[in-house]
Amino acid sequence: MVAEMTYIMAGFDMLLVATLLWLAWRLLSTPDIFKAVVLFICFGLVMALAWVRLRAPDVALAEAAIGAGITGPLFLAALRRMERLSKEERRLDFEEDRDADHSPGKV
Amino acid sequence: MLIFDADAWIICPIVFPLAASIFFFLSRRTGPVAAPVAALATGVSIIILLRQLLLFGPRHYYIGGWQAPLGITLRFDGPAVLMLAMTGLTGIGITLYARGYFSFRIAAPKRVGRHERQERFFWPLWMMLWAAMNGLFLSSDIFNLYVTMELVSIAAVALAALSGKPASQIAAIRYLLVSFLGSLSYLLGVVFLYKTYGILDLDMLQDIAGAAPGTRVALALITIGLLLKTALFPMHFWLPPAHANALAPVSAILSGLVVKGSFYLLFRFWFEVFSGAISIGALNMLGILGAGAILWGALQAMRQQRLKLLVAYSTVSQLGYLFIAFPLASLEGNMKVWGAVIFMAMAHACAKSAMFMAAGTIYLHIGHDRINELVGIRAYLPVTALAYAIAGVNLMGLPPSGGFIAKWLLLSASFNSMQWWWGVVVMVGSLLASVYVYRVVCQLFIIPEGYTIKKQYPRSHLLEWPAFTLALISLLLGLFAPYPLHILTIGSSNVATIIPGGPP
Amino acid sequence: MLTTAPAKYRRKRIDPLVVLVFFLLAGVTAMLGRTICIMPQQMPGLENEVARHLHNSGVASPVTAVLLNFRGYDTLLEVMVLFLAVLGVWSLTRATFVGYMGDVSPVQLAMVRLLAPFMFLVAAYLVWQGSHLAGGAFQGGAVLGGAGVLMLITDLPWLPMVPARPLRCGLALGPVVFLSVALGCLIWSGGFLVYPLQAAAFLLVLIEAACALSIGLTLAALFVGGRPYGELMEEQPYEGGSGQGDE
Amino acid sequence: MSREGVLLICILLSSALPGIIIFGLREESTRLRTGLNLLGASLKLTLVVAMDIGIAQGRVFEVRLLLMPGVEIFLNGDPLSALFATLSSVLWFLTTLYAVGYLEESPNRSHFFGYFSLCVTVTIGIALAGNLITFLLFYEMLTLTTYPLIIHRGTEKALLAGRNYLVYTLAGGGLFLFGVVWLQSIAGALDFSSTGLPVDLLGKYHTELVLIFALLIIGVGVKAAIVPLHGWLPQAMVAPAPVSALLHAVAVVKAGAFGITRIVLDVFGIENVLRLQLLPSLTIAASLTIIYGSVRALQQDDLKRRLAFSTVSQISYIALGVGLADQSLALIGGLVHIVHQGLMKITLFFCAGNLAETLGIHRISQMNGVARRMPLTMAAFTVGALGMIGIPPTVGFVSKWYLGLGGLASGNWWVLAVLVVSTLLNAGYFLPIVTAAWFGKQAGPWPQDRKFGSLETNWMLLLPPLVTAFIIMAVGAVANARFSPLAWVRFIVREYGI
Amino acid sequence: MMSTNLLYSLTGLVLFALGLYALIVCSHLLRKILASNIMSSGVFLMLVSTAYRAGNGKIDPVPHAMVLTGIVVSVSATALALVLACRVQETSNVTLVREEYQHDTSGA
Repeated sequence: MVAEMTYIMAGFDMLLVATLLWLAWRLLSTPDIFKAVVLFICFGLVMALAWVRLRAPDVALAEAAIGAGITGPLFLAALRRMERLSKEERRLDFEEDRDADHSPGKV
Repeated sequence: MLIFDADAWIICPIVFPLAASIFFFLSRRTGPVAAPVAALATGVSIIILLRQLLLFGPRHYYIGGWQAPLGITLRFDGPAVLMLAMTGLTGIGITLYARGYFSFRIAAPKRVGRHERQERFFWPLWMMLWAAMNGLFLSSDIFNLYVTMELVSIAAVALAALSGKPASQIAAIRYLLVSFLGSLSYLLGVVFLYKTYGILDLDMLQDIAGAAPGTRVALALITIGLLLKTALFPMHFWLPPAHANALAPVSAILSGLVVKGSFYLLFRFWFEVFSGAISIGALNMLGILGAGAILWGALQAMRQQRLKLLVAYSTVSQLGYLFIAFPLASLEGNMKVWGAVIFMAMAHACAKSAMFMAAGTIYLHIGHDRINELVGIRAYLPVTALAYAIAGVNLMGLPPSGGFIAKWLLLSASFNSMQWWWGVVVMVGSLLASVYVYRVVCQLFIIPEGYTIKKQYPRSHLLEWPAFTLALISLLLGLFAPYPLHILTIGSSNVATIIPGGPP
Repeated sequence: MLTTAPAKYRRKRIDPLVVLVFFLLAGVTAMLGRTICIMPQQMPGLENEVARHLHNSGVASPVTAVLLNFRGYDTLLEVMVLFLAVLGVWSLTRATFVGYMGDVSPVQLAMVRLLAPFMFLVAAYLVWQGSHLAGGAFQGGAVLGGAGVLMLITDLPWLPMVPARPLRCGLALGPVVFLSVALGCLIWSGGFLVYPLQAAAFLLVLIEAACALSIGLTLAALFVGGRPYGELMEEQPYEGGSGQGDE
Repeated sequence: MSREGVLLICILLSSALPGIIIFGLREESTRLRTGLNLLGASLKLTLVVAMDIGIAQGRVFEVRLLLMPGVEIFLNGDPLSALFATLSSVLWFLTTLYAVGYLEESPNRSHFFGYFSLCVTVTIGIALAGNLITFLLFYEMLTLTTYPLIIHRGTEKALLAGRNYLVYTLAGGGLFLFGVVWLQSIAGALDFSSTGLPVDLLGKYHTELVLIFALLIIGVGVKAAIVPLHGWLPQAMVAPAPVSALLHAVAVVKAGAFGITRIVLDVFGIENVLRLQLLPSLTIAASLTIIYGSVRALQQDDLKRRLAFSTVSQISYIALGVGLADQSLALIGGLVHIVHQGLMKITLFFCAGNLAETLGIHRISQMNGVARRMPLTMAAFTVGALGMIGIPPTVGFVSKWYLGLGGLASGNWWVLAVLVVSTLLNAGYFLPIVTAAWFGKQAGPWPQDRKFGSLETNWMLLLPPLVTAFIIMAVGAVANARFSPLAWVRFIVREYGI
Repeated sequence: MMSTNLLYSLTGLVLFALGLYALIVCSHLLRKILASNIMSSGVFLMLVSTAYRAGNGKIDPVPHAMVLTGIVVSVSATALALVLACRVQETSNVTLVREEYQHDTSGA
């Protein structure tokens, strides 16, 4: 019985770990940033599951609340903002004093 | 039942600026008036700590009353107090300068709202950063160090982006990502340590840490993380744009103080906590990177066309000296090398912040910082020009500056440990430094025939004198070397046994 | 919508540098993995220490005890980190997101009206429960923050009119309470963050409640992503990113 | 601290404090500035003379200050330092007077006189240094304080000269520092002493010591302008005349030569240097420099440039004397030349400055008949020139005489040859100037002609060269008197027991 | 058989490495920020797995507290980074920090 439990747990562990890794891989490699953010929220939720599995309910609660409830929306908001800006192209004119800046990309 | 423990002074350098930060956030308009008071209070508390150290020796302070493995311990000993003194001195100078800086800019008719906003956010951010720096130097708990480091870097990033220039924001986000990466690498190292020993306290780790596989890996991860934050060549790429594009007081903070924090930790980790786990090869590796930093930073500084970038690259170069100390410390007595490192850090903090302040003052007055067009500054900013020159003397390592003492100690350590090649690097570095210092000083001090001052601003003492005072301190530091070196020996565990000076 | 990098940034051909990075990382990871494998698993940590002192901490939940009492200093600094994040974000930009995310359907509105109070309740419960079970200031704060986000995206009409000063006070409430309690302890029992035993439970709940409120506000403020309009209204309209030039 | 120690500190402060105060003065407060300057100069002169008397009476002047653990700042008044200190303070007094007259209406005088005072402070510091570290400290500071003086005019040329000066001296200073640290790591912190290094080190660290000697000599050789390290000196001529006078006679070049003396005599010790066989190379370098400098001087038309190359040549007489240090006569000749060269060269530069300031004459070809317009100046110039050549009643003769005797005594005939050739060359580049000035015919109007009442030029410009010219004659005439430089040098050399 | 601690530790490590790889290779700022979040998740996973005890053993609460702190810290940093990224795009129109940036980071 105990052994069976262990096997079931081990299988669950494996599944969880595989899901985590797959999600991470997908969200980092998908060309669509929006999709990546959605996957990130999923990743957070699965992570919360992992915390529960590791008997860390406090962390699980925090992860679920912060990871899915705050970080995700943060990313989405940022994405929206960037999108809107890129549509409007350059909203403001920065040509003045342009040369006064140090070249941004330069090491 | 008021029981005020004398030991509790140790938290004051952390709590004072912390409280000041919150206060400045809540009541916006008090910043300019109250900031010098807060800075002064912090400085006084540091002086009291110093006195306590001299009277009673090193101390531990258990926060919450919980002893080491469970709670968080603060500890103050010679090196920590000297670093605190560094933040105190530089911090007061920067605070005063920042007052002058912002009031000067607000007085200018252009974009008043923006300058006011910058000032109002500057004060709480800077105070928070100061508190975190002090916490960093005092903490003796590896996880607590992570939190303080994050505080430092988030505050530093916010400050770096404060100027609102696009370039500064690009630099800031790069800085944020790099320092976040550094923190994570450090945290991973902490995880390895916790996995191996189940302990977070530095002193306890020092007692039990051996050459276990986990220790080495942890040390490597921690080192990489801290090196990223310290901007050792070739991980320095983020530093020059971030430091050069920030507001002048911010540049002074970043270059003078922030990079020292992570370096201090690195040195402490290597030579106090994990002295059993380090290998000669790794030490030499760091030394080589340091040598690379000295030369590369100096060469880049020589090529720059803009004053602030030049000064920023010189920071890269000067940080290299600190790493030359690593291979030397292994064979030579640690005392000398600790002395060199602390001296270098203190002198550089004063000199570099003075330099950035001077550069900022010049920028404010003439509206640009193109080196080739700086002719004649001495005519109407004599104190600033002199401050820059004196700070330059420090970077060149000429006597009687603190930089000279540091270089002397490094050189003599390199000879005594039969590794004279590091000495050669130090010498070449100072010569290169004199080239890039000279480039600017020469421009500042020429007053060509028929030179007229284009635009006369009202004299601002707060813009000129803090920089000058800091530069002077860095210069005179060399004459009072025995005192810091004496303080250094108090309670730094590896140091006490080594007899100072003399031939081997 | 902005989905991805423009074509020229997409990695069509394989950059040798990327390959190098990949192999380097793979090597390092393998090495670290090997170290983990040969390291002793299940080393005893600090659980016994915590258990031994738990009854003196004022709470029943070990995690909360560690967070707020044993390593309370960490948590104090962490609250400061959050505070600092708001400071940083506010210093960067003004709020551009005023909540409007397209048309708000009546269903959504109704749902928010229903959900928000419920979330407040959950948050309060989490904070309360923190002293003996899982939960605490962060979890409660996070739920509060979530409620805040929800309200923000439904564009409740009164939100932009939240006055700045009370908002600032709310944000600073957690840090202020925590810090004053810590300093009060210094005066009361002679040590920084040394809670007097009889008052520990009360003080911890006080700190948790204040922090939860602040954290909720902080997270919502972070979501807004800029200082509210009430902040420093005297600025000129185009300051948003305007000008370099002077410094 | 003993009373003697306080005296040493006061000697340093007597010029440092006026210097610092002068920095803060406003441009217009000329009187106060001049007063401060002269007060400091005369105070310093008095104090130095007091120290000389004390040393002659056998009192010990010492101050020690801990710089780092194991490293001390050590000020020590021994006869050799008294020689240099006295020279510097006497000449500083005169140069200050001269500079006040010279810069009467030029801008940035506070700046100038501030650095001027600091420069002399540092020079005295070099003189009083009691160990290598102290010497190094002041030696580097000398670079820093003289640089602003060189670029004082702020012209393109001055900047170039300043840059070259910095390149040479900082590189030299770097090598010197390197050598000092190396020596300290081998021998520990040693005070200057007539015995030099402990003998047992020689066997153990032979190669190292030779290398260190080379490093140190190159380090000071830069300032002493030994060929091929002399490049900066002729360029530094663009500086105002008092600065040139200071550089050539009192501070920089002299500090280099003094450094060579110290290193050979007091750091290594004559015995050790002989054992390591280091002297021949020094002698050869000095001889080459003497000849080279004279030949180059012959080619110059610019008066100050000619004087500069003459300095290159003359300063190596000191090195030559030290190079023959096993012969007391040669050593005497070399050491006494520290004083004599200073007196002669400062006279010449004062005169050159007078010509430039009053008549705008910069070139030798413009000097025909100038003695009729400025007889006193040219008289002083003639005395200095004759001294340089080594005509008997002047001090130059004394130096050359002793050097020659020493060369003969050591059996190095070629030294005599060098001296003869050099003397001929000296005559070759000075006599034409003198004859042209006195007997030549004025070709046209002077480039400019400033009138100063009944005198040929400003009295503050005229007095110093006359005084130094008088000293040249007087000291040469009474070379054997009790307190002449020569007697003092004999007193020094006796200490080394050669 | 692999113990649970080990499994999750290794997973954390792989997550860290994945995040690091993406942080270095990807050029879009948002992606970089996502990657750093994945990295911190990896570290936290390792830390919590250290605290895990199989069976009924006492759980070590200290790593949990540390992770909670860490999560908050990383949220703060993420929020700041996101706002900064938006600002960077607003002011310079550089969503994708230029390509030399890749070079830079890979030097680390």
